[in-house]
Order: sequence, then structure tokens, then C-alpha cells
Amino acid sequence: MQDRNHLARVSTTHKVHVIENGLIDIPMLQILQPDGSVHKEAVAPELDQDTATKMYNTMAYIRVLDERMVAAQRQGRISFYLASTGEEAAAVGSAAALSDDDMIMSQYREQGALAYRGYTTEQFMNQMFSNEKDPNKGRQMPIHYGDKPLNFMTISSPLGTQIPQASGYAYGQKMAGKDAVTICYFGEGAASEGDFHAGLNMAAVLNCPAIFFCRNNGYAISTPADEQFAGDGIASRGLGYGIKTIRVDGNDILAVYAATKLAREIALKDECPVLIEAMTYRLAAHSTSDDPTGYRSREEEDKWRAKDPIQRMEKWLESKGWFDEKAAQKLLDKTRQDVLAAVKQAEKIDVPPIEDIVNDVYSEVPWHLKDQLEQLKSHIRQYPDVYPKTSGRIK
Amino acid sequence: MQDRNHLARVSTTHKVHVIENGLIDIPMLQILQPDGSVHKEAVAPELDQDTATKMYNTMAYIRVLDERMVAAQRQGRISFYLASTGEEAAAVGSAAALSDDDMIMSQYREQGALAYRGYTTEQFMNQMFSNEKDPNKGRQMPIHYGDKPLNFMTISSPLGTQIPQASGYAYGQKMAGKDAVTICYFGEGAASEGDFHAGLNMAAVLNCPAIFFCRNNGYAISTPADEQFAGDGIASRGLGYGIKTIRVDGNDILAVYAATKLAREIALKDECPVLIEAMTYRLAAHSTSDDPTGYRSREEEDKWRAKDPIQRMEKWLESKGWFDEKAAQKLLDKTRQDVLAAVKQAEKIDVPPIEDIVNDVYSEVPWHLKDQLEQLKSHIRQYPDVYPKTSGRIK
Amino acid sequence: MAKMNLLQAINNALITVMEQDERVMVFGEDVGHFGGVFRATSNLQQQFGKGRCFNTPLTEQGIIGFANGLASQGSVPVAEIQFGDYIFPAFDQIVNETAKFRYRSGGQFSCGTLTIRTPYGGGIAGGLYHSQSPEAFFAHCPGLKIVVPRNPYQAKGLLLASIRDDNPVLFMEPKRLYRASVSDVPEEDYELPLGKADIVQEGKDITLLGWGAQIEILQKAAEMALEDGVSCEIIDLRSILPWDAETVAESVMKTGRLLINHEAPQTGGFASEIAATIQEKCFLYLESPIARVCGLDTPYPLAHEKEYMPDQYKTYEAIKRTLKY
Amino acid sequence: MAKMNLLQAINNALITVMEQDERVMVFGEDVGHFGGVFRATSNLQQQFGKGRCFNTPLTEQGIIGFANGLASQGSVPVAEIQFGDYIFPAFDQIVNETAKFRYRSGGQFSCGTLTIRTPYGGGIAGGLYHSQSPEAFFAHCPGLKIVVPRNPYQAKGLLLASIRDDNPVLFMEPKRLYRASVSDVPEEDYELPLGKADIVQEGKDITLLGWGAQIEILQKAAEMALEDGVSCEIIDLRSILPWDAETVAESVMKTGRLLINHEAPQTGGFASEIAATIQEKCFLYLESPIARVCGLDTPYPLAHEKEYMPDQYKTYEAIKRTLKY
Ligand SMILES: Cc1ncc(C[n+]2csc(CCOP(=O)(O)OP(=O)(O)O)c2C)c(N)n1
Ligand SMILES: Cc1ncc(C[n+]2csc(CCOP(=O)(O)OP(=O)(O)O)c2C)c(N)n1
Ligand SMILES: [Mg+2]
Ligand SMILES: [Mg+2]
Repeated sequence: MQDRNHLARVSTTHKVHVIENGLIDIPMLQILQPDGSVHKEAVAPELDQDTATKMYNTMAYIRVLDERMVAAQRQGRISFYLASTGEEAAAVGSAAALSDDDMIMSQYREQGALAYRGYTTEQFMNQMFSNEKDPNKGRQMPIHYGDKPLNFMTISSPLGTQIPQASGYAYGQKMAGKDAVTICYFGEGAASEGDFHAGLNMAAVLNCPAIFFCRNNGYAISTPADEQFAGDGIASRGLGYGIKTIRVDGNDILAVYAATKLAREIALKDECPVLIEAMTYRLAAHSTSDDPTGYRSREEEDKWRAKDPIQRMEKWLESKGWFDEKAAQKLLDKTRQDVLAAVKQAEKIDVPPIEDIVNDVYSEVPWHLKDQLEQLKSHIRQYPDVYPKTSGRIK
Repeated sequence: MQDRNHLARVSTTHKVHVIENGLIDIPMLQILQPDGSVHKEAVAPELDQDTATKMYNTMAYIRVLDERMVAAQRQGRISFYLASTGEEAAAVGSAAALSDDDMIMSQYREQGALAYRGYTTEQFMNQMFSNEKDPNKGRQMPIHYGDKPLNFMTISSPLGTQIPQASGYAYGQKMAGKDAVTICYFGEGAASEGDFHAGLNMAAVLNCPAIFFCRNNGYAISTPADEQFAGDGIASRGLGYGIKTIRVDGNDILAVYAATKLAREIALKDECPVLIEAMTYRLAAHSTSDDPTGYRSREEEDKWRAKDPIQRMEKWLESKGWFDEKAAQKLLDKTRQDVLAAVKQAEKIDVPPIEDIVNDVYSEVPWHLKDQLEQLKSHIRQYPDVYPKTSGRIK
Repeated sequence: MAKMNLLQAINNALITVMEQDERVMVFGEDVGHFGGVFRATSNLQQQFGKGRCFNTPLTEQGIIGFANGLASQGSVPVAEIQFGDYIFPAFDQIVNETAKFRYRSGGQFSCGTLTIRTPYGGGIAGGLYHSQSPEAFFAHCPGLKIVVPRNPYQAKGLLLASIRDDNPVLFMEPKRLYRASVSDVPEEDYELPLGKADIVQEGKDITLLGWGAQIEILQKAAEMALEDGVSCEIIDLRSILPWDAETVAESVMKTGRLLINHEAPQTGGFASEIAATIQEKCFLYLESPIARVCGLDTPYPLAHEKEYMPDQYKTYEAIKRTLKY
Repeated sequence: MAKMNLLQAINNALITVMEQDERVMVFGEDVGHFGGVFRATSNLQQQFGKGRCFNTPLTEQGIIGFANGLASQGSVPVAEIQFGDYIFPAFDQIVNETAKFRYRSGGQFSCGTLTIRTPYGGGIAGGLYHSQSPEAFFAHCPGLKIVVPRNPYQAKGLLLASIRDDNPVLFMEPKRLYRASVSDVPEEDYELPLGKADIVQEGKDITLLGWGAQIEILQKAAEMALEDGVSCEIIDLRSILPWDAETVAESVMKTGRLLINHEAPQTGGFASEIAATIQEKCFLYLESPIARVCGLDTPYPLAHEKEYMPDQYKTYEAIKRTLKY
């Protein structure tokens, strides 16, 4: 039987050493200076023009989508929306560093990753309007996207639950011999949940090729980061789990890309998790149900508006001669029109048929749900005006 | 409105820095050398002869109590026992550094702390025999002690739950202006629970004067520490929470005492939590239901038997001229006799009256439990032989 | 008397008790400076300081673990879980700890001072995770009290009683009613009894039983039935645990019929306990089977929310079926 | 055929399915090298390697979270929770995630391949935290299946069916029976159906319904009743969710009487659902109220364990009361 020695790595001291904050420096990777030029000590990641343009376009697209959908919510066309303004680089830069086979488990503010994978405006709308073209069948609130063909796990509102799930998913990928990792996004708020602890520790012990990507955007709804944790951000926890950890400027898409690319390599090669903490700021309200003026200042927001990730990348593209201002403007205009058209289109499409109220609870509809469906249908037939969304289509 | 800057402490880098294991050294405080002499760089904590003797005697007492109760379980006199052999210094050394007003929340292997507080052999027995003198009214399995007058919280089997509770208790002490802390004991296994994460993070953010005392004894039942975590023990997590942390040789009672004393001072003065990781080894089986030969070697155990904390203290006491071998031997003999007598005594005492089956579910017995009790009583009256423990005493 | 909506009534109850008792502390996600996502704790931090009203990190198991410790120490925690749907990470702390603290320690320690507030229920386009009614999950757990108010007046009186009760109380607030309407609420201190049902409307043909926001539904259904000449007795259970079986049984012995309505899925919902108990207590009085009008046995859907709800139409039809049986 | 106790039958089922399907992975606290604290997973690591049978860190929420992810990826996780009493930290992962995974994603993703094994129940001097029967907490959660075997033969057949079923199954093992006796169990592969109750004994005067270890209690009570000339029909529900109301209703229509027995506390226990459903389906056939013989509405005590248990004597007395009604 193998001898175990849990003191193997421990040295001794004879005066009381108190280990505390500040003992270790966790610096933040920044490649692009705020003016869009590459730091002289930095090496820009290898990116061809097409990829770089796609990254930029995705961020720009998401900025417009967010703007338009917040407006649509104000007009009462959808019930809820959640924008990622100011944080586009974190989602897009990391998604760009992945392979399409990698599973994405997101929290809810990573529409940029989904768009980068190829989700179309129409697909976004179908989910948000809970219509019958939504592959998730209209069951969750707007923004809870999910798409199996794109390897994008359906979002779940309870925070943090996807973190241990990502460990399990990655373990499964490894056991199945897949050359793929799982990336798991979450906020610095969600990182307080017990599931965070369980998920990271298990990933470390069980050697799961997962990337844990924390968007530290300073707030969890109204709760500022300094009421969320007292350590050095989320990165400082990586050490505690024995997980390799990278802190990155979340508003610098090149840094995010480089960090994620390296993390993916490590995860696959060493069969281990990697933690990335992206330092960014939630410029948007938490959601359309929130009003941040109650808990933070305009000045604070303005400081971060100046660090806009899209502009920063734009300047870099310009410096490479890859930025076509006209094309960019055209894209913005087209996106605005597309979104508007897609909204109009999506809101016309029916909700899923009433049978879908009982489908997918189980793999097959069991007897009691068949009964409940039959009762419901005959009730709707009796009161067609009360249930206008479904009554017209019941035979 | 205050400006928040969650980047305040962060420096930048322009090459990808990966933070990983080994970057920070968390040494282990050791004051006594294995031969019982004080390390030359170390300063022994101030301890008068009475206190030192009490500490030694408590360890010796617990060693005998454990031995005898394991035997009693084998004889079928109690259903379950859980020994702390080899880990006595961790519980006793820390308890000795506390004030009697400090709340103790233990896991289940800290009988040493309870004995140090003054729990008597008779009290131990009453709990273990679930008799009507147990202040916990015989409701839990053996070893789930609890005693309000001694500020020792009743033990609960679910692991880790006491950790956030300790944060709350300490917060309450602080708000009530008490000059007291809460100490919370747990194993390195329990530290994997989500409650550990929640409790430590909350204590750090809400400035709770709590001492989190982890006994890292290498095993959680059969699971060795290297299948429990991949970081540098539990201490390395302290940094992640921004909690001051001390690692200590758990088999060196002077080191444990010194560390806990300092932790208590810090907790009170700075109104903050402190994490202590005591490196020790579970020489005993996990419990009387366990047989460790299935998962570890005799050689491994022997290495730790050589690090016995009681012998180490004994040698130190000798060097101080404080060790009275005869008295020590007498104490052992007396304890053996006391335990035996107390077992005989305790097993004769009745279980609590049947009314206690419904008491304490609520502050007062509600209607439905009154009904259930009445039905039960008349049923027992009908079948007195089936319920011999209670039937004789029902009017 | 003042006009208050349900949120204001809750806020008023919290102010009332915090002014009287220094030991009362209010905390949870976003409850501090911001006053909670629904604003039930507005101004408490401003009035009582950060020590007594504060944000916690985002961890429900931590919030309740912390609250359990605080309660056992002698403080009076009022912990908020932001949505009833997010109470499950705290399930272990509530079911294995809060509820069993007193029993396991022989009454030496308890969480009697703890109150857990949480908004629950659907009808607000919340889908799976902002609509659940989890009362039945807790109703199987001895040691807890569960209380649900139906309007602002009830909310203040029941919340004050819950906070002062020497047992842990899960206080579930029907969030669809938070701002739905205002009504008269005394500005002074008052309590309404726990464990006592409230007869909202007397009647003789059938007893309609519910709690929280569904009382409104029962009232609408009763009005529809009245047009057919059916006289409904409406009972608000108010306390789910322990519950007032006596009042319900007396009513059913009078009317001979019982219908129970709740939003949670039917299977294993609290209506099943009521039906099981009442069929036993009133066996010889029942003229037709006890009817349950509940949520479907599915997660709470979004697009089909209207269809999912046990609304007045479904209730009215069930009344007719029960009477015709 | 081989003689196996319940643990051996479980172990045998696991070996059977692990040999056939590489995707099956077994994990939990101490299940690896050691084979679990009850030894249900003995030798699996040795036979199938550390990748497919392994210890996890001590975190139930992590175990089920991990298992959910693994299931959604297409592997076939069989996760062990060491004691049913310790399943509550995983409540959120089970109730909000496992059970709703398929529904919320429109069937794109699911945890259908997941099986959660856990020992449950009392009678082993376990007190509050090694005795609970938590089935009813999960029975209110659409999307789960809950299965309980009553003997080694049932255990193997039901476990194989559970692992292969395309829905998440909570498989609860009556730990008091683990080593209680051996019986004949086929060495070859076989399945027993989920969702189908099993008529253990036919009778005509009263239907006795239970599951797991309580079937034995029902049998003993039935023997006592037989001496009085009462003929009992005994049904093992086997699946708690979805449950076989049809078989139960048919039996009750025949006998006119129903008694349900479970160890969990009465209030909100699964007997309440059965009673509520059957009083509706069989209203005109019932000759006396449906009786429930259950645990008391208290935490599970130690010193008074015997008194707490819904044993054969209590059951027998309830049979008599029901017949005399
Ligand atoms: C378990 C759980 N608790 C509470 C909530 C309510 N809630 C939704 S978002 C949110 C804040 C999340 O903050 P963070 O993780 O930092 O992400 P961010 O919104 O900043 O992107 C809260 C409290 C939830 N969805 N789930
Ligand atoms: C929530 C929970 N899960 C599982 C168990 C079963 N269990 C009891 S002790 C134990 C191991 C604990 O190990 P550790 O925390 O290291 O303490 P030690 O026994 O080494 O002192 C386990 C898994 C439990 N009591 N509670
Ligand atoms: Mg955030
Ligand atoms: Mg240990």
C-alpha cells in the first residue's frame, strides 16, 4: 500500500508566521495600451486579419444588440434583458481562443461568446420572444440561450451551478478521449457560492481540462466587489486549489485572447483546470430590472467608459491597417436594421404548442402528465379567450 | 457616493504570468523538537506549571477515555465511538489558549477541547449512553456532545455546517460587545464542503472574530488528503479569502497553543477571522465502524506514532522539572477506573421519558405533536414488552 | 392607519421591530444600501447602520449558515433569500440545521429567533427560476414554521409575530402582490397569530382553501360560483406549518366539500397533506372527493405561464365538478 | 442464481453495467479504493480503473454538480451520496438542475443518464443524521424518478433499469437491509420496470402500501391480521416518482381500504400524496378513511428510536381500526 505524506511539501518555522494579503503579487496581463498600441514589453498574440476582424465585429454587433434589446424591453416588447456593455472583450476574446468542439457553459452575460460561435440575430430573437423556433422551447426568461449544435449549454439562472458541472463535463470529454475543453464563465459574485468551491476543488483533484473564466466586473447587482470578498480578487483563490491561474485585463481583447489560448493549451496538455480572472466593469445596469444610480456614481462609470474595449481594439486594428471605418459603420447600420426586422419577425411567431408544456419533463410523457395535458386542453377549449396564445391551435 | 475601484491593488504585466503552486511558502510552526526540547530559534509560549499540567493531563485523560470507549463499543455497550488518538494536542492546545467565554463549535474529534473546558467523565458517559442525564436528551449518536454552560455547541453530524454558523456566532458576539471569539474546528475533509467557502468568505468580509481551526489529519475516512485537495493544504486557501493564516504542527502542543493565542488576539483586536491549519495524523480508525487496514499501511501509521504529541509534551515537562511520573501513572489508573465506573453507572440510568420524543421540536409542543404523543403513549401501554425502555414509566 | 402596499408593510414591520430590539439584524444579497432588489429593506441600513443591515456575499447556504449561528448566539436575524427559487442551496442549513438545532441539543441551543424572508410565486413572467412556490419542500420538515401573508395588513402582523416567535420561521412573500395594490395598515405595532387559519369569507356549499396570492384567485372563483347560486367558504391557511387542521375540518364538516388551490406542482404539494388529513378527519362528512387545483407537475414554464396557473377559471370548473359529483 | 445480500446485489449490478458500457462511471466519497463505507462499490476501482471508479472530495453539492455535467456530456454517472441524510447540500443541484435540465433546454441537453445512489432509513441506531428517509422532499420535484428496492433481487433489477433509463433516477437503498439477509439473485443481466408497483401478496380486506424496508413490516402486520381472519393485499410501490396510481387504485377498489406506511415523518410525507390521489380516484369505493402509519413529526431520535418507528404493531393496530371504522 502506498504511503501517504500530507506534509511532504511543508517546511517548518519556529516563529509564528502569519500568512496574509499582499504576500503574493497577482499582476494583470495587459497587451494593448489604452491607446490601442501594443505595450513594448508585450507580444501581441498571433491573429490573422480575418479572425481579428471577426472578433471586432462580434463585439460591435453585441454592443448594438444590447442597445436595441434594452430599448425593446423599455417598449414592452420583451419582458427582460441583460446587457454586457463594456464587457464584450471578455466574452469575445475568450471564445475566439477556443475550438468549436469546446463546450461553453456561460453565466448569462456572455452573449459575445455565443455570437462568436455563430448564433444569428434570428436565433437570439427566437429565444427572447419564447417562440416556437427557440430550440429551448420558450421555457425560460429572455437571454437564457442554449444551442446544442454550437456546443453552448443552455443557461440556467441559479448562479454558480454550472461551475461543478463544467468540471464534470470536462472530465467526460477527457474520458471520451476528446481533444476539447470546457470553458465556464461566471461573475465574481457567483464565485461566492459553495458550488464555486466544490467545482474548482474537484476539477483540480480530478484533473479536469476546464477553463474557469471569472468576469470580475466589480458588482453583483448592487453589491460591490469589496462587500463580496476580502482577498485579492478571485485569482488569489486559484493558489488555494492548486490551480494555475492567470489574471487578465478584461477590457483588452488581445490579452484575453492570449490568456485563454494559453489556458486551453495547458488544460489539454496537462489535463488540469486553469482559472482566469478578467478584470472588467459592468457598465450596463445589472439588467433591465435594475437602476444602478442607486448604488454607484456617474464618475465611477465614466472612468470605465474611457476604457472601452471596442475602441481599444479599433485603434489596434487601425494601427495594423485592418480597420475599415466605412465597413464598420455599414455593419452597425445593418445590425440595427437586422435586429429591428428580427424583432418584428420573432414576435409574430407563435409560442410553442400546448403539448410542450408537458414535453421534456421526462424523456417520455408519463401517465399523470398525459392526464394533466388532456384536462388542460379541454379546459382551454372551454375558455379560449382566456388562453389566446394556445387556444387557436388546439384540436 | 463612494467610488469603488476593484483594481486598486492590482499591478499590470505584459507577459502571461501563470500563478501556481509553490509560489508561496507556508511553513509550519514547530516549537518543540520531537525530543521535547525547544527549537533554538523558537520561543516557548508563557505557560505556568498549572496550565501546562492541565494540558498534559487532559491529553492523557482523552487518550485513556478513547481507548476505553473503543473497547466499550467492541463489547457492545455503546453503539459507536470516535477516537482522537494522536490528535490530542490540536484540540487541547487550542482550547487552552481560549477564554471560557469563547464559543467552541467542534466537528466531532475535539473531545480534548471539551474535557479541557471541564466536562466530566460522567457527563461524557451520559451523552454516550443517551440517558436522561444527557443535557442533549439522548437524541443523537454517541460523541455528539454539547453543553451550554461550558459554551460548547452541540455537535451536528453534517460536516461543515458549523463553519458559516461560527461566522454568524462571532458576528453576534461582536455586535453584543462581548470580549469573546468563536473557535470552529473541522477536518481537511469537511473543508471541501461548500459551507467552508461560504463561512470563511463571509467571516472575512463581515469582519467576524472567529478562529477557523482545521485539523489536517491526512484522511477523511478512507480518502487521503491528496484525493481531497490539490493545493498546499488548507492554509493556502486563507490567502484567497484575505484571511490571516497560520500553519502549525498539530502534534506540538506548544506550537498549537502559541498559534491559537495569537489568533485570538488578532481576531479580537482586528475584528477579523484567523485560519489555523494544524498538521497532524488520524492514528485512530475513523470511527468504530471503520477499519483503516483497508486503505493505509502499518508503516505509515508507525511513522506518526513516533510523533506522539503526549510523549513530546511529557519530555518538555520533564525538562522543566514539571513532570511527576508517579502522579501521571496514578492519573491514568484512576481515569481507567473512573471511566469503567462511569460506564456502569451511566448504562443503568433510564433513557429520557417518552414525552421527550416530541419536546424541543418547537418551543412548545403543537397540537399535532400532542396528538401523536397521546397515540404513541396509548400504543405503548398496549404493547409494553415491545417498548421496554419507556413502557414502565408511562402513566 | 396608512395606505401601504405589501412591500411597504414588510418594510414597516422591519422598522418597527428594529427600533424596539437592538438584537434584530437584517441581511442578505443586496439588502444593504440598495434596500434589496424589491426594496423591502429600503432605508434600514441608513437608519440602523451597516452593522444591523448589510449585504452578504452571494451565497444562500452561507446566509442561512451565518443566520443559524447568529440566532443560536441570541441575536435576532432576519435573513433574506432574494428569490424563493434560490433557497435550495440553503436547504441543508435549513432542514438539517435550523430545524433540528433545538431538538438535537435537548433545548440547550436553538435557532428560535431566526426568520427567513423570501419572495415566492409566479405570474410575473419569471419562468423556471423566478416563479417557484417551494413551501411543500419545507412542510415535510418538523421544527420549522412556514407563514404566508395574503395582503399588506396580514404581512405586517404576521411578520412581526414571526420575528418574535421563538421558533425559526420561513416567511414567504407572494411577490406578485408586492406592488399590486395598497390597503390600510396600522402604523402601530400589532401581531397576527401563527398557526391559525383565517376565514376570509363564510359560505355553506364548499370550502375553498389556499394561501398567499391564490386567495385572490379563490375569491374570483367564488364570485363566479355565486352567480350559479353556490356559496363558498374561503379559508386562508396563513400558516403552512404547523397548520390549522381544526379550522379547516370544522369548515368541511359544515360544507361537506373541500377544494385546495396552490401554485406549486400538484404531486407532493401541500394540498396533498391537507387532503390526506381532512379525508381522515371528515370522512363521514365528505360529499365528494377533495379537489386539488394546482400547478402542473412540470417545471414552471414561461411561454405557457397562463396555461400553467391554477387560475379562477380552473378553480371555478373544479367547484362545479365537486358540487356535481 | 447466486445467494446475495442487498449490497452484493448492488455491487453485482454495477459490475454488470460497467462491463457492458464504458461510459458508466461510479464515484462519491470513499467509493474508490475502499469500496464505499458500506462496500457497495467494492473492487470496482480495482476492476475498472481509477478513471471510472473514484473518490471525490467531500462535497455533496460538488458530487451532484459534477455528475450533472458528466451526464449532460453523455457519460453515465452513478454518483453515491454516503448517507441520505447528507443529500441536502446537493438539493439545489438536484431540484434546480438535474430535474430541470431537459425541460429548460427544450430537450437539447439532459441529465437523463444520471443515477444517484444513496442509503436511507432508520432502525440502525443512527439518530438524527443517519436515519432519515428523504424521498418526499424529492417527490415534489417533476423531472426526477425515485426508486426504492425492497430486497436483493429487486435491487439488482431496479438498479440496472435505473442506470439505463433515460431520466435521472434517485435510487434509495434501505440500509437496514444491506446485510440483513441473502436471497436468490440471477447472475445474468435483467431489469425490473420503473414506475410499476409490485403486488407482493394478494388479499381482499385491505390494501397495505409501502416501499423499501417497510415491506417487511407490512408483511409482519399482515400475518398478525391474518390471525384475526383479515386478508391483506400488500403492494410495494417501488417507484415513488412517477408512481403507479393505477395499480394502487385497482387494489383499493377491490379491498375498499388503504393503509400506507413509511418511516419519514407523516406531515408532507409521500403517503399524503397517495392518500390525496386515492381518495379522489376511489371515493365511492372507500369504506373507511385512508390510514397513514408513519414516523412522528419530529427529527429522528436515538434513545426513542423504537418508539418512533412505524412498526408492525402500530401497523396492525391501524389495520384493526380501519376495519372497524
Ligand atoms: C443562486 C442564486 N442566487 C441569487 C440570484 C440572483 N442574482 C442574479 S444575478 C445576481 C448577481 C450576480 O453577480 P455576478 O456573479 O458578479 O455577475 P454579473 O451580474 O456581475 O455579471 C444575483 C444575486 C441567482 N440568480 N441565483
Ligand atoms: C455532509 C456530510 N457528508 C458526509 C458525511 C460522512 N462523513 C462523516 S466523517 C467523514 C470524513 C470527515 O473527514 P475530516 O473532515 O477530514 O475529519 P476527520 O474524520 O479526519 O477528523 C465523512 C465523509 C457527513 N457526516 N456529513
Ligand atoms: Mg459581477
Ligand atoms: Mg481528516
